[in-house]
Amino acid sequence: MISRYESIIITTLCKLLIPVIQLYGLYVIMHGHSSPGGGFQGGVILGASFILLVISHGLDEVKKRMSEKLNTIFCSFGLLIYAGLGVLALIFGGNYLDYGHLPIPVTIAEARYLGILGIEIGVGITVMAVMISIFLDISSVGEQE
Amino acid sequence: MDIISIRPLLAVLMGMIGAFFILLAGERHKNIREFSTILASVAKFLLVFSMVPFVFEGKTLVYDLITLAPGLLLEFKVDTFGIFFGVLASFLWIITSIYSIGYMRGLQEHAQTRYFFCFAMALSATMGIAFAGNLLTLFIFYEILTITTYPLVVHKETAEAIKAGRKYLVYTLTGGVTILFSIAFTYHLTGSLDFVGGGFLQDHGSKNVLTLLFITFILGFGVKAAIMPLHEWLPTAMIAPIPVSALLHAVAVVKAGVFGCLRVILYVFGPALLHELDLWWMLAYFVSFTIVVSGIFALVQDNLKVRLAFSTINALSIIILGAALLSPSAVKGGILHIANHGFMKITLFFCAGAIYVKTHKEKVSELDGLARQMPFTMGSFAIGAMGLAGIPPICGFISKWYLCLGALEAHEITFLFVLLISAMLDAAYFFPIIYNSLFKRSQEINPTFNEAPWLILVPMLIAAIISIILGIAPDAFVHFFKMAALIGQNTLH
Amino acid sequence: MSHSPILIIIIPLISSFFVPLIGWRKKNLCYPLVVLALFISSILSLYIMGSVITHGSIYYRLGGWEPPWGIEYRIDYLNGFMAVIVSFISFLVAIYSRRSGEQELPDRIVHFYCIFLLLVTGLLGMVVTGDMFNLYVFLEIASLAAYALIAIGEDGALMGSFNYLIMGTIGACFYLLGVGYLYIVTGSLNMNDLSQILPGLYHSRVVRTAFALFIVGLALKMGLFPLHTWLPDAYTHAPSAVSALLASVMSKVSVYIMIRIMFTVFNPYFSIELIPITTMLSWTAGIAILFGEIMAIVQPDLKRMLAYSSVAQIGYIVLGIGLANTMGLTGSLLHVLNHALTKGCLFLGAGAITYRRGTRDIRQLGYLHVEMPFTMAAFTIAALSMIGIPPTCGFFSKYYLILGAIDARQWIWVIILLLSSLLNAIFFFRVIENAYFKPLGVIHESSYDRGEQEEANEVPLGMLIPILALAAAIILTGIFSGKIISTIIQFAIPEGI
Amino acid sequence: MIWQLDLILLLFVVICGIAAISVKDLLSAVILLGLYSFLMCLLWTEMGAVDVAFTEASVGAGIGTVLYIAAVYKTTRRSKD
Amino acid sequence: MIEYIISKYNYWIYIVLMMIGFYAMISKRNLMKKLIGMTIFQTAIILFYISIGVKRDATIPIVPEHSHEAIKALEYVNPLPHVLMLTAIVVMVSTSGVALALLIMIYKRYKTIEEDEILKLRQEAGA
Amino acid sequence: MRFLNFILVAIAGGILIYSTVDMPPWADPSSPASVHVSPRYIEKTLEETATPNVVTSVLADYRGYDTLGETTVIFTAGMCCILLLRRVSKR
Repeated sequence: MISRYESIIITTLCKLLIPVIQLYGLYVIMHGHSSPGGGFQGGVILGASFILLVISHGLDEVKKRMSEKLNTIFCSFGLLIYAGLGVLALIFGGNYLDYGHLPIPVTIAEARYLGILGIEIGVGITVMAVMISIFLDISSVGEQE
Repeated sequence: MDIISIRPLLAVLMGMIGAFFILLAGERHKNIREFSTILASVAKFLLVFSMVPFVFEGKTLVYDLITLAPGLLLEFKVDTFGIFFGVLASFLWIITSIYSIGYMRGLQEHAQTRYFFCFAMALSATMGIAFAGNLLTLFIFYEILTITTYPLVVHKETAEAIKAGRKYLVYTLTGGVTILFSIAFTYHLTGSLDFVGGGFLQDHGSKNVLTLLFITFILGFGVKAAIMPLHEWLPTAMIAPIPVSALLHAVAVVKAGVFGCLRVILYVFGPALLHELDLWWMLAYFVSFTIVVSGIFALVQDNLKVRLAFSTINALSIIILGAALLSPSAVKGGILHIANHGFMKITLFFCAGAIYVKTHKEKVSELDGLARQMPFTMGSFAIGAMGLAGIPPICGFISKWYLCLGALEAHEITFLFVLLISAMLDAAYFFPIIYNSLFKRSQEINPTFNEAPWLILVPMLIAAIISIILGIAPDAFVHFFKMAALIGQNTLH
Repeated sequence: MSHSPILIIIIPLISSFFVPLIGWRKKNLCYPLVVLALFISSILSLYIMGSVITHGSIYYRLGGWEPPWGIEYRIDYLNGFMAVIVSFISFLVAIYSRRSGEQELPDRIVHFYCIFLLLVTGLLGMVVTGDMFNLYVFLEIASLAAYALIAIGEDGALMGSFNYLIMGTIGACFYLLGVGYLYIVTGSLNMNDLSQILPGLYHSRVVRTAFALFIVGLALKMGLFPLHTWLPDAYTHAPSAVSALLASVMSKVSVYIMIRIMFTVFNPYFSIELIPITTMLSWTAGIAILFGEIMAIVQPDLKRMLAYSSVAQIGYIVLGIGLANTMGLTGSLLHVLNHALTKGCLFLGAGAITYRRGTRDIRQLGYLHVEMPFTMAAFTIAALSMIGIPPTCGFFSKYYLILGAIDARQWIWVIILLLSSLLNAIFFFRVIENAYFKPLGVIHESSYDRGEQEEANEVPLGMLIPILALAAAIILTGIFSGKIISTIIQFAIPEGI
Repeated sequence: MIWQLDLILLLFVVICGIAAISVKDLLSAVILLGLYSFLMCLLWTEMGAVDVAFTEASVGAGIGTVLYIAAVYKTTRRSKD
Repeated sequence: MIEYIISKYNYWIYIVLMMIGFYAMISKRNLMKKLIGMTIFQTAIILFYISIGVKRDATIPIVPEHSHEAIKALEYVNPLPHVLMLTAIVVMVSTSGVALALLIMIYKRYKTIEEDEILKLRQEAGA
Repeated sequence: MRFLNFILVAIAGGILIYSTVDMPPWADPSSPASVHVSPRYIEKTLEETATPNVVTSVLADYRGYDTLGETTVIFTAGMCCILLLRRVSKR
């Protein structure tokens, strides 16, 4: 790992900053409908918050919060949400990824709106997890665990 | 008239079924393995023989297996020529299998399962060639034959054998590729590949194109028919076990090449077209060269098998010469010579094998005085040799007689001389062997009676006797003579 | 079943998400899941092919949006045919991958399966889609998966994979750029829509440049001759199952895209008449055939030899495209199938040999037919198919290619095709000769005294079955090639040729 | 969308690109690559592609650069060309 | 003339950038440099796509939610290239990720990331 | 070698620049790309998906399948890195 520079300022500042970044990431994911942003950007920001944590506090700190196992589960889970929504649409009579057929008691356009939200969340989770995973693997040359 | 019948397919499959059981029995159950070889060969012969009456009634047995390509079937068609070759090869397989068992057991050869398996597959392929209804089917089995005989050539697995195998493959595969080109080109010109008595290429393509096509065809099939200078592989391939040389390199493989040549001459191009293009005499001169040169080559060979190989080259070219002359008698004689030469040459090879099994001698110069030790063997040898030289009453005389007649019919005295010279050369390289074995003495050979085992002796004698019978009554049993005449009639109208 | 076009993609896709999840708890469950997913996928692809034959092309709108706006799946004879090839070969390779995977990468088998499935998903996605950009996305999925799968091979695989990554990325970028060029002048990404707009723009330089970009990009991806440099290293050092999948399927998918773009997106009039692309393709292909086979002859390494032979075989297929007549294209498409089966069988066989012998040196294969009789039998059949001996399938595609070359009056290709048969024979018989007729190690002059006490030591059944299945398929495809042509390939040839 | 501004930005982008591939120190090259990405990001914002710019800023210039830097730290900073 | 240049310079510069990347990819011996070139190459393509989508006097493609006027496509830049390029950027970073992983593996194995040195090492190992 | 590469790059660049002649002018509102497919996205997004950000609606709905593929690319990359780099220690 990149050798950590022990500095109280950095650790404290990062500890303060990280929740804000994460909140912002969530905001970007949720607010992709009406402003720039969406799953990718939000996911990357969430991932970046963890990367910042690695840089400021080291690998072990991250391991405590986001174990490798959990990370891999997140990788798959986000995509499962995405693909699952499509399959759900398939089951309820639409074509694949046709959110208009999701069983939600709203108009078709609004159902699509919600469908988009659903998949943005899925994308966000996957992107976050994968970004963390790639960074951890590259920065530790896989010598963890 | 066509009859749809599954018999040709069964005849082809019989060898493969036999091969399958051979593989199943393997080295552990030798007797079952050899029993299945013989069973398959007998069954195949009976199947083929059962088709003979239909052919004489003027019918053709047809079986379309599957469509290989739009308008191109994997098609079996049993016509006179096909049945002629089929009967010959399948009958000789029976006696060769008996002989093989004796030979292989006598020498305690290795990898016998592979040997019998490949043998059965090769015979299957030969049947496929005989009964092929079109060029593509013929080619498919022709290539299978190439591949299945390769392990037989390499059977000894020595460096020399491997080298011979390579040479064999290089020659035959190159030939195969040339044939493939010719077939594709024929298809391009005519859109059909079905054999038609008298040819189907007329009025397709220009004169030059057809000439080129003919040349590539003859070069392609000529490899297996061992026309000089494409013969090089045949003497080398004599490294194979004797039964292989006997059946495959005297009958099945080389005759497949000759069969292909004749199919091309008589059923693809046809006499009329060859006359029109003036190709027949070119071919005739070409093979005449082979006839004379191979005879001279044979004179100087000391290895008995190689001498026999050159004699084979000689005989094959004589057959093609017969077809190339395109006169009724010549064609009849040439085709008859396929059968006659088959029986005589197999006798000779069996003799060579018997000598090898008993004395481990392969050189001509070492056979002095052998007739006292192995009278039956040398007697059969004499029959075969005299037959090839064209001495009556052995069958070689009949075919050569008709060939000479054919040369006269075609008003080509040159080829008459070629035939006569070749007969003399035949005599010249065979008779010293007989003479020496009878009258010379040698330290190495014990002049007491000590014949080869009966499994070897019996097939040899059968082949020799048949050679004589066919000489006295050419129309005995399966009416080879009548068939040859019929083929002539069907194609030379 | 109206959703079957999408199901063949998402079943392996979703399974690949489940693989790492399951892998944490039960490693043993991954393998059945992979095999099951690919099995369902291949059955569905057969079903799709059947319904294409009976009802004609299938259209599927993803998300329910109509084509130029949404993404559309469009399955016709060509697609369906490719989908069947891809899914079935992947299925067989997946069965095979278990043992070889356990030997070659014991601790990473879970992720191996996951990426394997993603690779197949990517390939299937490329095949069935009717949208240019969607194709790019799946191309990248397949490529990324392929880079990683190659890299986990033996020593030397890393550089092979890296070079492939660089070259593959250039190829993919060229493709993407080509899509952009078409988009700037047409405003559409849908293949069908493009094919209707483009004829009016054939004289635009942008369209021509786009075409050139597509061809170069795809040639890079498939490893066509001057751009093949990544291929031998990648195929040689990758795990056997992966080389089999890459050589038999992935390069074919690139070929498929090339056909699709040349003759569907652009019409044959453009590809044949307006620009000299077919001539250029056939020349490169001709050189590729000779080059690949001559290089293959001198290789001592079995897999490297097969890799160079792949370069040559790609040449065959492209030559058929370059001939641009019915016969040539028939041969080309038939060869796509045949080479997929044959090369799959050969690479799997090579893998099996390596599995038992631990070496791939051709000179050290002596007496292999006693040790592994079934594998060697299958290998021999596949080798004969490569050489083009009937009745194996390789013969028939070669026959059609020759017919195509004669029809086009291109004698030089006829000669090259015939010559290549012989060159193939040289290097395949070298293997056969060593395996069947030579003892272990050096050749002894007298080998009569060699006993046959050596016991058969065949590879496990899980590896053997796919090899034998492929060998059987080689012969069956050969015998029934007429049927295949008259029911599928005949209709898969684009109109206007 | 002012074409003069556009042109200047493009010029900087090209300079950054050339610099990134020509400096010998890999860390500098990677930082220059990050700069290149940010300039691109500006360009795209200016062209109205806010979403893409946002993504490039976070993915390309952010995570991408971080990954490159991590890789440089894990391998070597030295480069022959 | 100036009109023409203004109407095309964007494309030219993207081509220049792309060629810089392309050149680095095919002729640099340092593997990291190749990857940097790859990123430049891909980014240039993205620039090209974004340029396709630009419309004169148009704004970002976010439409007003509660406006009563009909939305005119001419007033908003073309969103389709943006969508495509979002995908392309992600693909780019994914490719970089895999490539960097490979690079690190290569460094672990050969202790260098210069292509010619690796080739030499491999030849020595092979010989 | 480098010189050859440079020539290659120059040729490729030359061809690409040459082909820009036929491209529609930059920022032309009436270029095919701006009039053929894309207007519908802008005009119908609110009506059909209730999403004001057109990029999001196209990304996640009209061409949602691309995005699935794209997310899969990321997933693939993640898995590739794990496969390549991570050594799972045997427990």
